[in-house]
Amino acid sequence: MAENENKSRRNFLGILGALGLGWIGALVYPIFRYLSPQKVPDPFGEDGLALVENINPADVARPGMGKNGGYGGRGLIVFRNKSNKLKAFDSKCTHAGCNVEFQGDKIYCNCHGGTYDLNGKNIAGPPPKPLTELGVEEKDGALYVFRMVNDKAEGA
Amino acid sequence: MNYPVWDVPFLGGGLVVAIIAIIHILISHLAIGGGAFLFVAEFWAKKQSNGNLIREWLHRYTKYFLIYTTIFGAITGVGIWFSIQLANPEATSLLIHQFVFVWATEWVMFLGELTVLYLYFYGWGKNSQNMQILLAGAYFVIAWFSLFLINGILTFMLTPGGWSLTDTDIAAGFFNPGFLPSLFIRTLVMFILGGIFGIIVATRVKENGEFRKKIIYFCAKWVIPAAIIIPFLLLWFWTTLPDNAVTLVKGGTVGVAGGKLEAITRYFWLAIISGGLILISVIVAVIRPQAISTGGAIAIFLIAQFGIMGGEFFREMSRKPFVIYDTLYSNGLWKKNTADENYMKSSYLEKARWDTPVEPLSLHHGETIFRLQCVGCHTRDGYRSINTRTADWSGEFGYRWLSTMHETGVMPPFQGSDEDRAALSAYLISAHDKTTTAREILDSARKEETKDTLSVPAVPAENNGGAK
Amino acid sequence: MDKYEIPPDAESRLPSNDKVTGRAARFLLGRYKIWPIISHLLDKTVPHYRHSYWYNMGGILLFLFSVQVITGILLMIYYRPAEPWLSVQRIVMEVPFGNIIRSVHHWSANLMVLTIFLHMFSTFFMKAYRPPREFTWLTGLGLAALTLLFGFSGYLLPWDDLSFFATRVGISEIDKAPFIGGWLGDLARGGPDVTLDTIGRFYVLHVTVLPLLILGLISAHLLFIQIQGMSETDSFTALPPEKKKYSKFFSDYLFGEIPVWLALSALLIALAAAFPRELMPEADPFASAPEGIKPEWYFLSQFQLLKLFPGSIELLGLVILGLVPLSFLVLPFIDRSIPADSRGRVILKLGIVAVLGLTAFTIWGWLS
Amino acid sequence: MSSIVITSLSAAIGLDIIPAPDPLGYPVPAWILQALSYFTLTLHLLAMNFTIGGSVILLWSMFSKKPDNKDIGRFFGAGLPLGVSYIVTLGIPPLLFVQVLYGQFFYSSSVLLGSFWIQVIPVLLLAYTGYYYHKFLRDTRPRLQWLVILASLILLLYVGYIYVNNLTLAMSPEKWSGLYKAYPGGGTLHHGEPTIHSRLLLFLSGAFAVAGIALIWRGAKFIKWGWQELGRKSQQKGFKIFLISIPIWIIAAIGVYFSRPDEISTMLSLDNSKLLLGIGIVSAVFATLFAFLAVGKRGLIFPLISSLGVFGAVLSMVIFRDTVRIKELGPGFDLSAIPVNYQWGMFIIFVVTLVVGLAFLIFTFVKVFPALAEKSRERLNKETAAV
Repeated sequence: MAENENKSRRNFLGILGALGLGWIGALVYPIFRYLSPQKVPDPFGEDGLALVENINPADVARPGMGKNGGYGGRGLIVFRNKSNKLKAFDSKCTHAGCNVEFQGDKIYCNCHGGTYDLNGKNIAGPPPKPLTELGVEEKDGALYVFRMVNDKAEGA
Repeated sequence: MNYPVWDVPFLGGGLVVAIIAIIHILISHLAIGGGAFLFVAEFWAKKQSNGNLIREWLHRYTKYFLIYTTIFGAITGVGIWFSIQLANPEATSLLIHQFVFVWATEWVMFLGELTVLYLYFYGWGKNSQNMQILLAGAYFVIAWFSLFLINGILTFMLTPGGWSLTDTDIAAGFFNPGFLPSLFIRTLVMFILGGIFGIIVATRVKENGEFRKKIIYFCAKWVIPAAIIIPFLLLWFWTTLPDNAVTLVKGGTVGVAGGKLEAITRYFWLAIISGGLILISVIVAVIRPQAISTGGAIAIFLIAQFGIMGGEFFREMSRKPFVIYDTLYSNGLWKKNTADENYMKSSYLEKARWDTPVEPLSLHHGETIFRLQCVGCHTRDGYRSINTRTADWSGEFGYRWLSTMHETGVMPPFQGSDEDRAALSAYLISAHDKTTTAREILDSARKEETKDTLSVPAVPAENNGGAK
Repeated sequence: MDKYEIPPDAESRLPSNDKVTGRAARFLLGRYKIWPIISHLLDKTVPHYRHSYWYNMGGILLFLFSVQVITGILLMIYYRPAEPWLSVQRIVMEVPFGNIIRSVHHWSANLMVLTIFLHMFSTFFMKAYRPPREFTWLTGLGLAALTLLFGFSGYLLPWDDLSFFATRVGISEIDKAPFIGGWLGDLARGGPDVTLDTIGRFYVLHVTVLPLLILGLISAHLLFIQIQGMSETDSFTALPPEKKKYSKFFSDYLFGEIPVWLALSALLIALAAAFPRELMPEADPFASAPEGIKPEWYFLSQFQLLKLFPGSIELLGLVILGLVPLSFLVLPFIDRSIPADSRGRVILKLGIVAVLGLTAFTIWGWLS
Repeated sequence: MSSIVITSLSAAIGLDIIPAPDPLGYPVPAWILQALSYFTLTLHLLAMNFTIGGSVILLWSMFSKKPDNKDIGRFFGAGLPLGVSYIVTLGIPPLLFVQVLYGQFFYSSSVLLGSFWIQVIPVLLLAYTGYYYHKFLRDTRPRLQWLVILASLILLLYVGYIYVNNLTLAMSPEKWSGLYKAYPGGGTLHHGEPTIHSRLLLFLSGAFAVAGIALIWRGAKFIKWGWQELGRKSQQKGFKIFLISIPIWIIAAIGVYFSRPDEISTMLSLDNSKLLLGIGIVSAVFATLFAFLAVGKRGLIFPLISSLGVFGAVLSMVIFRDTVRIKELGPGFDLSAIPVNYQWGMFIIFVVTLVVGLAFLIFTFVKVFPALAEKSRERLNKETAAV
């Protein structure tokens, strides 16, 4: 009899303990919120453009010239291809996230030898996906990139 | 401005009210919950084999209970009333005139409560058991109705519902949206307090392991279920809150000194967490009844005090920026007047009755405005200190901010002419900048306005903090 | 399993073998021969009488310290010694709940200092420092000193004008120490004046050096106490054995303390909610010091005392200030007799004087 | 600029700082509110008189050696905490109705004396605690009990003093702007009001009468139990104490008269003042007469009539006060000028609750009283045995 009571009481206490933990969740929640990262701001301003840092038009003046730079806190490469067209890619390698390098005829990742052609398509090595291409334009002496529409990798 | 201003240095009138109120609310809820507790305990004692032991403990309970509630409960109750008439005569007058007979009825309850409690306590040992049970029950019912009545008025201030100045329907005001949830929550809080008080008294009974265990289990049954249900009722109460309050609790605005975490949010968490702590400490008491000392039991009672502090501050602050929601602003401005542009823009001191003559744009001018519109909530250097809030202000920023402060959702609209605004701004920053005069502020601001036709730019809430 | 024997007297006290806990206990005790320690702890009792409440102080301190550790770690996540004020402002203004976590850290620190004083003086008046507990007392003093250092070093970190000037004033007192004073001061500041370099030093001190030291001292302190058990006042020792009541340390006493700790955490949140620690404008070395600049309350008494010795005799003030901790250090070697003899009673009176003086000077400093 | 002109103007006239009456107006015709406040205020004053008079007698008994004085002291010592709690409870409704009737005056003066007005709360707490301290620790901690009671008594008188200050200031708007300029923090009392002390005395004059009658009731109870001697003694003492209040009342009246002769003349000039005065004096005489007749009799009828007499006397005083107040506030103030938004429903609920509540209380009291009586009887038996 008494034992029975005891047992039921223990179960009761178990349930209560669980609920107590629920209550204590209230105590943990602020810490969770405190630790959880704030939203990363969208690199593109409301005009859809992001300023390219560390690369000025002179660096990519002639075909075959290219350079690593940054935009809105991320890395990118800008280069001028044979057909004298400016191209820009987010330099984050789709394999392990190293920054890729423009090597004139190809784009190469030094970490694991991932290789892309000049349209960002992954042609050799481990990379699973092509690079994220960005639109690029020159405006009053500076380079700006913008999101490519009809780009699968957009937002990655 | 209809009435003179009670200017309490450092504390501020509002905090005086709050301090008295949180003490009173704890005791008054205990006073009711204790009644239910006594009623049930009397029955319980009747059933138990060692009923006399229990009844002896109950007698002790009643003695402490009676002294504590009749002294502190009654007088702090009057104290709230005294302090609100000093801190905000205008609102008090409105409440009194609207609800005078509700209060009168509540008073009948007081009278009954008191008398029945005395009959219960002084009749101890001579009264028949059934008479004691009857008295305890009557005490609880009467006391609970006093809660029922005051609850209507309290919730009215936050959610007046169908009531308005033009249609002062007392029923609509009394049975307002917040009425029921708050009534239920308070009832459960009462039970919790009654139980905790029981635990305190239990730790005073002479060393008798089994008996104390028995009592503490009994008391725990008053606390634990209630503590578990309350969060759900809170969700219900939440739905009745004004949107503005909800935004505030979720951290929608940036206070100048408080950070994204508005005071209201902090108090909300205080209430929630205290609830959890009470639950846990009582579970501990159940697991190890013999371990709980009187000090420990009182500690649990203190947690309850903090929880109530959180809950009541949260309720009070949900009213910001009103004293009576959608009717009377905390700076004595009636909402019905805000529509009238030139009433708002006209010189404030012309409308005020109580101020002394001032020289326009003098520091005294600013101080007068401060006394009339700010000291209701703020002090210069104490609680809700203006000096810290304006520590990084420039005169012009103050001048612009005052005109848009109501956009923060916590401040009422400023009423008064540009001169008043400039004077106040100059006074606000005078703690750290004694050189800038209201005149300069006004002139440069006027220049600004003529320069860009956009007139005074509305400062977006996010910038209040750092802006210079 | 069987080849790992466990002591017979353990057999009787362990949970039965069909329970998981029982099996686990046997598994461990069979391998690690720590049963003597455990049984010692299990048998530990705490005297239960009028003054027992004072025994809670230690537990409270441990609780507050752990709060400091947790909130401190959380604050370090966003604090940047390179741009101290901006990062703290971010914590206060942008990071969700950063404000309340900072305030809790602040209030818990203050309560900790307060409790240290209570703990120390209760120990003093219960004469718990007497042999054989000299080293418990000494480690305790060390802990008190470290706590004050924590307070002093942490105060500068927000780098707002209050903390900046308070620290300047504080260290300038070190400069006045004879001979090595100037050198010490520069060492503390990392230069002739308080700069971001000082932040570097204080930061490392606050989050690395002091924590390591205090952890060591705490463990020593606790170890001593666990070995020797709670000291008893003369009045209690004098009681006839049947009058003496004890409660088991494990786990009645501990359980009894839990509500107190929970109440403390409620108090901390309440303080943080009602009086959040304000962040003053960023420190500006060129601006004039703000009004009402004062050291933290627990340094007020010392500063007030130093004010009494202006200019040339200031050294004297420092000497007197130095004598106080010194006398505490030598205390257990002077007052040794149990029950207290005449000397012990004199020291008791001196202690009362000391407490009154401390409070008086603090209040005086606070008002002036 | 205009702001100066206007404000200085308002300061100059001084009277248009009287706040506008509350827009909601009265919930029921003014006379109902007045009647309620008269009735409850009278009860409040009686409770106050009991407590004050009781405390004085208790103090005196502490220093007297006679055992039956000690016994009287016990009686009051046990009763005073209840006295205070009923002072507080019965004090609520008059204050409530005064705020409805004269809110704009009352709130203004309260704020003007704010820092004193709020003191009422802590002071009451202390006084109350003191009385309970005496009640429950009288025997276990006999030392310095007299000091506790004396302190509580003084504190209660202080509360009364603050009240008189506030209520008189509420009636003199002409002084407001001056005081407000001088003490913007509300740190002033109603200075320059000559009648305050005599008024206070006037309100207290009933103290000994009520305390005395309480003893007479008690005596009647004893006689009912067949303790002739004890009962007679208690009643004689009660009557003696009762008589003390008469000279006090006279002194107070004279005091008021000489401090404000003009006011007295206005009082007497009021139409129904003669009537009120008459009623007051007649009931006072009745009270005294029947208090005298009650001595030595077991019947409850004499003490009852005597009590009603005191009630009538105080009531007429209260009504008198209020009529004068209205007179003095006029012509600026007129009850009939204030709009009435009827709340009959709520009013009826109140009346019903009041009736039912009182009925229930009387019922339970009658039921429980024998038990209480039995208890005190046993206690007294023990003590008389001890003596």
